[in-house]
Amino acid sequence: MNVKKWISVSLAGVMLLGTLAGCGGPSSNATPAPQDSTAPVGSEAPAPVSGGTLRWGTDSEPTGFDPHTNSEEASLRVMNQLYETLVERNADMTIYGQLAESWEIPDETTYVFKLREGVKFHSGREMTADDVVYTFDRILGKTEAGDIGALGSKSSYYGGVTSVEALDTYTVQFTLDAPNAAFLGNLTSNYGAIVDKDVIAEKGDLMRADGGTGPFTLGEWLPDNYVTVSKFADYWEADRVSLDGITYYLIGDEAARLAALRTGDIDFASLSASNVSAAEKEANLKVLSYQTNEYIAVGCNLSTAALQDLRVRQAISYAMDRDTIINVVFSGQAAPCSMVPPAMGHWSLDVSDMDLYKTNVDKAKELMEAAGYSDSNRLSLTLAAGLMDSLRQAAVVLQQQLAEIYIDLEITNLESGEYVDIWGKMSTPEAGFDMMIVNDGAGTDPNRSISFFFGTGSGANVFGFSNERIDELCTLGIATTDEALREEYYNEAQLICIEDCTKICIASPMKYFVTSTSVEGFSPSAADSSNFRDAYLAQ
Amino acid sequence: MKNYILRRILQVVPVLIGISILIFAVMKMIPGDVISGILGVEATPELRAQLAAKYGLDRPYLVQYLDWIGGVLHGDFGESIRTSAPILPEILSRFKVTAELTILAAFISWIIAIPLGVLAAVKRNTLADRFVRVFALLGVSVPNFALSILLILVLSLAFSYFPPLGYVGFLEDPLRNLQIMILPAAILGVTISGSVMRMTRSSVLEVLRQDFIKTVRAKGASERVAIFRHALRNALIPIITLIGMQIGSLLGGAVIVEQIFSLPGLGQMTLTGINQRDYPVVQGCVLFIAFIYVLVNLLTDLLYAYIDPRISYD
Amino acid sequence: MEHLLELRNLSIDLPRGKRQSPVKLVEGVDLTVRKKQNFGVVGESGCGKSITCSAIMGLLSYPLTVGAGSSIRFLKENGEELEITSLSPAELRKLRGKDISMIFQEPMTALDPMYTIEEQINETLRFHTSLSKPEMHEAALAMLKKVKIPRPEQILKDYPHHLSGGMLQRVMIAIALINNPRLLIADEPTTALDVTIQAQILDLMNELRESYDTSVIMITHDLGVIAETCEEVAVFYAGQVVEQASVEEIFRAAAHPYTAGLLKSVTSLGGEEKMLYTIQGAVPTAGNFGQGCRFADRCEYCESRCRESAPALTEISPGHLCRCWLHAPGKEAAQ
Amino acid sequence: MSEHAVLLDIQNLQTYFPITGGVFQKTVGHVHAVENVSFQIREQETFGLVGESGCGKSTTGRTLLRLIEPTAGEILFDGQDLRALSQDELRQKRRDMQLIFQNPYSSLNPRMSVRQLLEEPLQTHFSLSQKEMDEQVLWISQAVGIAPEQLSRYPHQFSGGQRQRISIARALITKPRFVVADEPVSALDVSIQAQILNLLLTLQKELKLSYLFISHDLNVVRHISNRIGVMYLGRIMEQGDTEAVYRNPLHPYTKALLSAIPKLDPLEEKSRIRLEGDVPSPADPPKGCPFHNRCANCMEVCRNVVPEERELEPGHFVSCHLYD
Amino acid sequence: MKKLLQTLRELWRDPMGRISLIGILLIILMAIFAPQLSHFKPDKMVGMPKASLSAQFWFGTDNYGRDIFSRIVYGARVSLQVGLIAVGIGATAGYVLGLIAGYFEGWVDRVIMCLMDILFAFPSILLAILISTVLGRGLVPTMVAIGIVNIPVFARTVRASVISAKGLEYVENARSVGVKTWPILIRHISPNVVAPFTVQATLALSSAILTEASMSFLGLGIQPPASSWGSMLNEARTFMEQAPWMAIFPALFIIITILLFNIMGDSLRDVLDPKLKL
Repeated sequence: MNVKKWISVSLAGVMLLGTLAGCGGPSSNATPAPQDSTAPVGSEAPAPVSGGTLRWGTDSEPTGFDPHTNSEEASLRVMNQLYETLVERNADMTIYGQLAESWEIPDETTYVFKLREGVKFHSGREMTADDVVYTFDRILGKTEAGDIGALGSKSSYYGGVTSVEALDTYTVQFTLDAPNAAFLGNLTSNYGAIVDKDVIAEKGDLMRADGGTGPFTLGEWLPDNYVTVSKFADYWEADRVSLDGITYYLIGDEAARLAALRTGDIDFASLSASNVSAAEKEANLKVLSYQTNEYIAVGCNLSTAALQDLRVRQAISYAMDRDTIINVVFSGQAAPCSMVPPAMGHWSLDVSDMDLYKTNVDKAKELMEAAGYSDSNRLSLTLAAGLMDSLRQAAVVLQQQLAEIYIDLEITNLESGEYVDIWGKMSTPEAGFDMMIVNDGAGTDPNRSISFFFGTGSGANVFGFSNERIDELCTLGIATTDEALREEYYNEAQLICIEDCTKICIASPMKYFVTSTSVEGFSPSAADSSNFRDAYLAQ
Repeated sequence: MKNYILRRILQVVPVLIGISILIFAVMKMIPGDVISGILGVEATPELRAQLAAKYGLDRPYLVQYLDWIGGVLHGDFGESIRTSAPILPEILSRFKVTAELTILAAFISWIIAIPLGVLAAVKRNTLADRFVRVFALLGVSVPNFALSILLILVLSLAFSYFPPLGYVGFLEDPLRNLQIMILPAAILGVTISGSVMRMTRSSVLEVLRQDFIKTVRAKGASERVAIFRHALRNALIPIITLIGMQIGSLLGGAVIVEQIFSLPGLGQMTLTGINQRDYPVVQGCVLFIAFIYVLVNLLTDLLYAYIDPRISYD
Repeated sequence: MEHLLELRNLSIDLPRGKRQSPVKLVEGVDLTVRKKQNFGVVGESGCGKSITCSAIMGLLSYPLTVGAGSSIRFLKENGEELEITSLSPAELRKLRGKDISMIFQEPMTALDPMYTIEEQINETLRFHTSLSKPEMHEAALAMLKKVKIPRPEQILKDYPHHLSGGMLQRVMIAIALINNPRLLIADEPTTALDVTIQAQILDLMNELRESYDTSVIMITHDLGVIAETCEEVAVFYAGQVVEQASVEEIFRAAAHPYTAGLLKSVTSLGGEEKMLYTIQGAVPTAGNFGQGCRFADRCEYCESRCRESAPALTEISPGHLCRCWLHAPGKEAAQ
Repeated sequence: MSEHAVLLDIQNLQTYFPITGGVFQKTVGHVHAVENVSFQIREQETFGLVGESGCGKSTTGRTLLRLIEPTAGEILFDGQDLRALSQDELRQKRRDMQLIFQNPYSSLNPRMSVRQLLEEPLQTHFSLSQKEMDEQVLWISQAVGIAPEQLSRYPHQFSGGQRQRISIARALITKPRFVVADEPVSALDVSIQAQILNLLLTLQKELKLSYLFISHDLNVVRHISNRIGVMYLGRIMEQGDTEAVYRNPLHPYTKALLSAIPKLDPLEEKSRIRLEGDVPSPADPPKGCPFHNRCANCMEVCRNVVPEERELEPGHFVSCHLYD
Repeated sequence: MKKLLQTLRELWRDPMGRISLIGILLIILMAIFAPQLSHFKPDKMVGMPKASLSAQFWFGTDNYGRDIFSRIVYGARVSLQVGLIAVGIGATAGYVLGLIAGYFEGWVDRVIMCLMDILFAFPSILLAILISTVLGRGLVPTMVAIGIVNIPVFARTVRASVISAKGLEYVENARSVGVKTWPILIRHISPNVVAPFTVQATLALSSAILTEASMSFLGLGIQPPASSWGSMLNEARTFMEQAPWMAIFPALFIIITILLFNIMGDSLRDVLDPKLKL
C-alpha cells in the first residue's frame, strides 16, 4: 500500500540527516568517482585540441556588459572576452599592440596609432579609425547620449584628452592638454574598449548588447542563472582561439562551487584561499594562482576628531598584526604591501622592514597614552566593512587587535545598496562611520595607485587626505616618461602616505582559480586575469 | 456564483492597494539610493540631479506613486533603473520558475503529508502515530538553507552528483528541467509538509468522530471505505484552507532555496532588487507576489464550493 | 434455537489504564428477540441501552470492548446460527446492513454531506448485492416510495442538507430496510424530531412491519413511544436489565420499583396533583455500583438485603422477569 | 383564576432577521421569526409557550428580555415599556427579569466555581459586603438543594440535574419578579425532570415569581402552566387557560398537536389526526393563515387572509377562519 | 497562576511534553549561565583557527580561532532573546488587535482584518528583510522585523477564538444576568482565547528562530561580534569542507530548539484543547 512506501522514503531521509550529523565531517575519506579523462600529471602539455565549451562557476551575477559604465568583476569576466583595446599589457606589465599594430609618440602630448587592418566587429563590419573616434566621443560624453556616468572614466583616465582625429582610415591621433606618462597604460583599461556605433545606435546602450571585436561574441543571458559567449568565427586572430565558447554558471555558494568542480559539472571557478587547500587534494583538479594588484586597507575618516591626531593613526598601524590577519583571512596566502602592491613589479616599495609595518603593541600603547587615552578613558570608533567576506573577517581580527590599545571597535557589515553611498562620504560626518575597511584595485600604473587614491580632490580619495608634496610628486610623475625618475617620485610619495597612516594598507592577496586538469593554455596574471584566447580543453 | 466572485474581488482590491502603498513607502524609507549605486565614484551633485530627473525620482512622492500605479493598471510595471529592462516581462518569465518550484514543492509536500497524516489519524496513539508526528515536526524544524547546503555537499561527496546547471524551461526539455528542479522542490516540500501532516491528522480525527461514519459502518462498509471514501473527502476542506495559507511560506522558502540553487526565480529578483535599491523592480515583484497570494486564496475558496455541496455561493 | 437473537451474559468494558481493571458499563445482560417481534428497550441516559445494541452489530466505538463470556447468537434467514462476538471483521461486515441494520437518533448528521441520497442508498446495495446501476436506481426509487417520501425522483438527486429532519429519517429507514434485514435496531429514532413528525415516523414503522418480516429493537427513553410501538419491553438501569415483560404487563403491573417509579412520575404529569412523584437521588456512575442492588439507595422498599447482595433476574410470572429481592421466589409481589 | 395584576403586557411583538445577498451584502429578505404576538402574564402566574421547533417560541422569550432586539411591538413590564430603556437602564432592569437556559452543560462557565457563579449576579447588581453575599449564596443554594460544601466545586463535577439547579439559583439570587425558562427540562431524564419542575413550582410560591415557560413537551407545559399559547411559524394560534385548551382545543393545529402525543396506555385505540408535509420556511411565510397548507379543513379565505384573534370563551382566544 | 501550574502538570504527564519541557529548560539555563559554562570569551581568538574537536575546545574552533562551544552558549542567548521578544511584540499587538476585531465586529473588524491581510500577503522572509533594511541591521531591528511579521498570525487566531467564544451559551448567560462588557471580556471570553493563543505562541517562537537564522543566512541578521546560531551557520558556509563542525553544531542547536518548541506546541494543543485528545 503506498503509505508503507512513503514511510521507508522518509526513514531514509532522516537516516541521511542523522548519519551526516554523526560522522563529523565528510571531507577527507570519500574519494570521488574517477574522472574518465585521466590527464597525465607532470608530462609536457598535450597538443592543443580545438572545440569544447569551458564551464565557469561564477560567484556573482553581472549587472550589464557596457565596458564604459560597468566595472565590477562579475561583468568584467564576460566583457574581456567581447571587447578589445588599442593596446594591452603583458604579464610583466609591458605594453603590446592589440587593435593598434604600432604607435608613435611624436611629442609628449600627441600619440599616433596605426590600426590593424581587416579587424571585424561582431556585427561583421570592419573596424576603422572613425570607430575609435566615436568610442572616445562616447566616453567623454560628447555623443548625444550625453554623460553616461562612466565609473572613473572621465576625470582620472582620459580627462587630459583634448582631441581624437582619424588621419586616414587606419590611423588615429590623440592630443593631450598636458604630458601624461600614464596615458598609454590607461588605454589598456576596459574603459578604453573600442565599440561598434551601429549597435549603440540600434540598442541605445551596450548593457545587454555586444558591440565588440573580441574573440567571443555574447550568446544567451538568463539573469541569475547563466551567460554564454561563443567563438567569433572571423576574429582577426581566429586560429589562436580553440575554445568553442564559455558558459558562466552562477553558483553563489562557495561550497557548492567546490562540489561542482569535484563532480566535474564545471571546469573552472575561483575559490577563497581556505577552500583551495581542499581543492588541491582532488586528483582531477589543479590550482592556478597569481598575486593580484588589489589590496585591503583600513581608512580613517579625517572628519572624526580623534583620528585627526597622527599619533592615534600610527598607533593603529603599530597595533595591527598583519601576519595574523593574513593567516586568518587569506590562509597565509597574501603579502603585506603599500598602496602600490607587489604585483606592480618595480614600482612597488618593499615594506617588509618598515617600522610602521612591524607590530609593536607597546609603542602603540605609548602613542595612545600620549594622545590621552587609557583603560579608564577608552576610544570607541565605528567601522564599516565592505561586501567581501575577506573584509568582514579582517574587521573582526582588527577589532580584537585594537582592543589591546584602548580602542573599542563597533563593526557593521554593509550590503551593496548602502556601500557605495557611504564609501563616497567617508571624509564627512554624514557617512556615519569613523573607519572603513576596503578592497581597492591599484590599477596597472603607479600614477593611478597614488594620485587617484591620494591626490587632493581626486575620485577615490574618499577619506579626506590632502598633502601638497604628494600632489606635486603626482604632477611630476605624470609629466615625465623617464621610468627611473618616475620611480623615484612614486617611492617618495609612498613613504609619505605610509607615514601619514590615513589609509593603512594591510596586504595584497593572491587570487585562486581552481580548474579541472583538462583545462590547459590559461595563465592568469594581475595584468590580464581572464584571457582565454590560448585556452583549450585537453581530452 | 458570479456574485460571490465579484464580492471576493471587491474585498481584495483594498488589500492590493494597501500593499502597493506599503511597499512604495517602504522603498522610500530604505537608506542609500539607487543613483549612488549607478554613479559610484563619479557622483557629483549635478550628475546626481540629472539622473534623478531622468528616473523621475525628484517628483513629489504622491505623483511618483500615482504614475507607477497608473502604469501597473495598464500592465506597464515600468523599467528597472539598473538594467533599464522592462519589468513585467521579466517578472512573468521568472514567475514561471518560482511557480514551477512552489507547485512541485506543494505537490511533494502533499504526497508525503496526506497519506502519513491519514495513517497517524487512523492508527492514533500507536507507534506509527508518534513517528509521523516527530517526522512532521522534524520537517518543520530543519531550516531549508541548512538542508540544501547539507544535501549538495553530501550528494557531491558520496555520489559525486551535482544538480545539472543552466535552467531550461519545462516545455523545452522536461527531463533536464525536472532534474534541476527536483532537489530544491523536494527540500522546500519537506520543510512545508510538517504543517500539512498535522492538519490532515487533526481534521481526519475530527471527521472520524462524526455520526455518519457510524452509519457507513452500520451499512457494512469496510474500514478502508469508511476512511478513504468518506472521512478523507470530508477532511479535505480544512486541508484546502491550508493550501491558501501555505502559499505564503512556500514563496518565502522559495526566496532562500532559489538563492542557493541559483534558480532565476521571482524571489531572487526581489532580493537583488532590494540590494541594489532598484525601486520599480522591488515594487513590481512584491505587488505581483501579493496578487498571486490573493488569487490562490480566491481559487481555494472556489474549490470549496466545488468539493462541498453545502456551500453554495448566492 | 428458535429465537432470532439471544444475548447471554453480555458485558461491555471501558479500559482504565494498565494498572486498573476495566469498568463494566453493562453487565450480565440477557435478552431474547423473536422473529417479527417489536422489542422495546427503555431506560434513562447512561443506562447502557444504546451501547448494548451497538455491541449486537459489533459497532462499539473506541475504547469500549465486549467483555469476556458475553454471547450474542443470531439466527440467519437460512437457519445458520452465528456467534457475533467471535465473527471476524469481514464476516461482521457481511452481516451489517444485510441481516441486521440500524438507524440513529440525529438524522441531520447521520448522512454524509458530500454525497447525494442516491449515492448513499446505492452504497448499501453495492455492499450486499450485485445489482447493476439501473437496477439499483429502481430499487432505491421503490424503497423511497415505500417510506412515503414525496417527489422521490428529485430527492434522489438532493444532498442531505436539502432535506428536513423527518425526510432524512425516512431515508435512513429506506437504507436500513432496502436489503430487507432480519433485525432493525432503532436507536432513539424520533427523540430529535418534533412530536407531529415523530407521530408520522412511528406510524410509518408500524405500517412497514406488515410488509417486512423484520424484528425491530426500539431503543428510547420515552415510555409513550414504547406503549405505541412495542410488544415486549426490557427496562435498563445502570447497565443492567432490571425488568422484562410484555408491554401490557409492564404498564399494568410493573414489578420493579424503578419501573413503577418511572411510570408514576410520567403519569402524574397529566394528573391534578401539583407536586409530581419523583425518584429521589441520581443514577450511580459506572465503577462505584457497590455489590448490592444498584437501585438500593433510591428505592422506597430498600432492605438491608438489597445493599448486601445483588438480586438475579428471575421469572416472577410467565414471560415477566424482574431483578428485585421483593419479587424473589417465595415472596408475594409488593404493591 | 386569581386576579393578580398584569406584570407583563406584550403588544404585537415582531422580530425579523435580515437575509443578506448579492454583491454588497444588502438585505434581500427577512426571516419572520416572531409575527405580531400579543399576550399578558400576571403576577405569580406561569404562561406556557408551546410549539414545534422553529415556531419562534425561544426567539419570543429572548426578545422579551431584549437579548434579541425586536423589530416592532411593545413590551410593557409593570407598565414601563422596556424598548424605551437605554442599554444601561436595561442592564440594571435585568435584576428583575432573568433567563434559565436549556442546556445545563454549556450554560455555565466551566472555569468558575459554583460560589463564583452565584456571586456574579450579586456583584453586578448590588454592592454587598462579602458577609452579606455569603448569606445570600447560602440561602439560594439551600433553596435549590445544593449542599454548602459543593459551593467550591466546578460545574463539570455535577450531574445534569444538579447543574440545572445551579442555573436556577443563579437566575433567582437577585430575587427577580419575572423569569423566562427556555426549555429548562428538555435536556434531562424523566426522573430528574420531575425534580426540577417541583423545584420551579416551590420557588414560584416562595418568591412570588411569574414564569414564561417555553417547551415543545406538551405534557410538561400542561402540568406547570396556568395559561398557555400554542405557536406556529411565529404566530400564536390559540391561547387560554391550560385546562380549557387541553380539554377543548379550538384551532386545528392544536388538535393535531394534542392527538400526536403518544398515549401511555398500550391498549387504547389510537385515533390520530395525521398531519402531512413539513413546516414551511419562515424566510418566505405563506400568505394568509400560515397553517393552511397542512390544515384538513382549509378554506379559500384561509389561503389569502390572515385570521384575527377572537375570544370565543372568556380568556380563550383563537385565530382561525372556522370561527369567523 | 493556578491555571498555569495545572497546565504544566498536565504537560508533564504527556511524554512528548515532558521531553520538550526538559529540553527547553536546559537551553534557557544554558543561555542564562553562558559565562559560567563557557571556558573562553566568545569573541576572543584563543586557539588555532579551524582546529577540530578537542578536550580544550569541545566543539572545535572557527576560522578566527574562537571557541565554538562558548559561541554556541552565548548564541543561545541571542537566538532565544530574538525569539522571545519578537514573539512578544507580535503576540501583544496581535492579541489586542484580535480582541478588538473579534468583539466589536462591524467596520472595525473589517479594517483591522484588511491590514492583517496586507501583512499576510507578504511572504514572511521578504517582509522581515524589507523591515530590517529600513530599520538597519542588528539585534533590535531584527527582533522588530520578526515581531511585525508575527502580528497577523496572532490577530487571526485571537479573533477566531473571540468570535467562537461570543457564541457560547454561558457568555449569553452573563449578558442576560446583566454583566458589563468589560468583565465579560475578562472573565468569560479571554480564558477561551488563552488556549489557542499559547499554542500559537510556542509555534511562533520556533518560526521566529527559523526566520532569524534565514535572515542571518542572507547576511541581514545580527551584526558581528554578537552572533546568533544563524549568523554562525552563515559564516561557516564557506568552510564546510575544512571545518564542517563550524556548521554542524549551530545547525544542530537550531534544529533541536525549533523541534522542542514545536513538540511543546503540539502537546500544549492537546493539553489545552481536550477535544482533540481522543
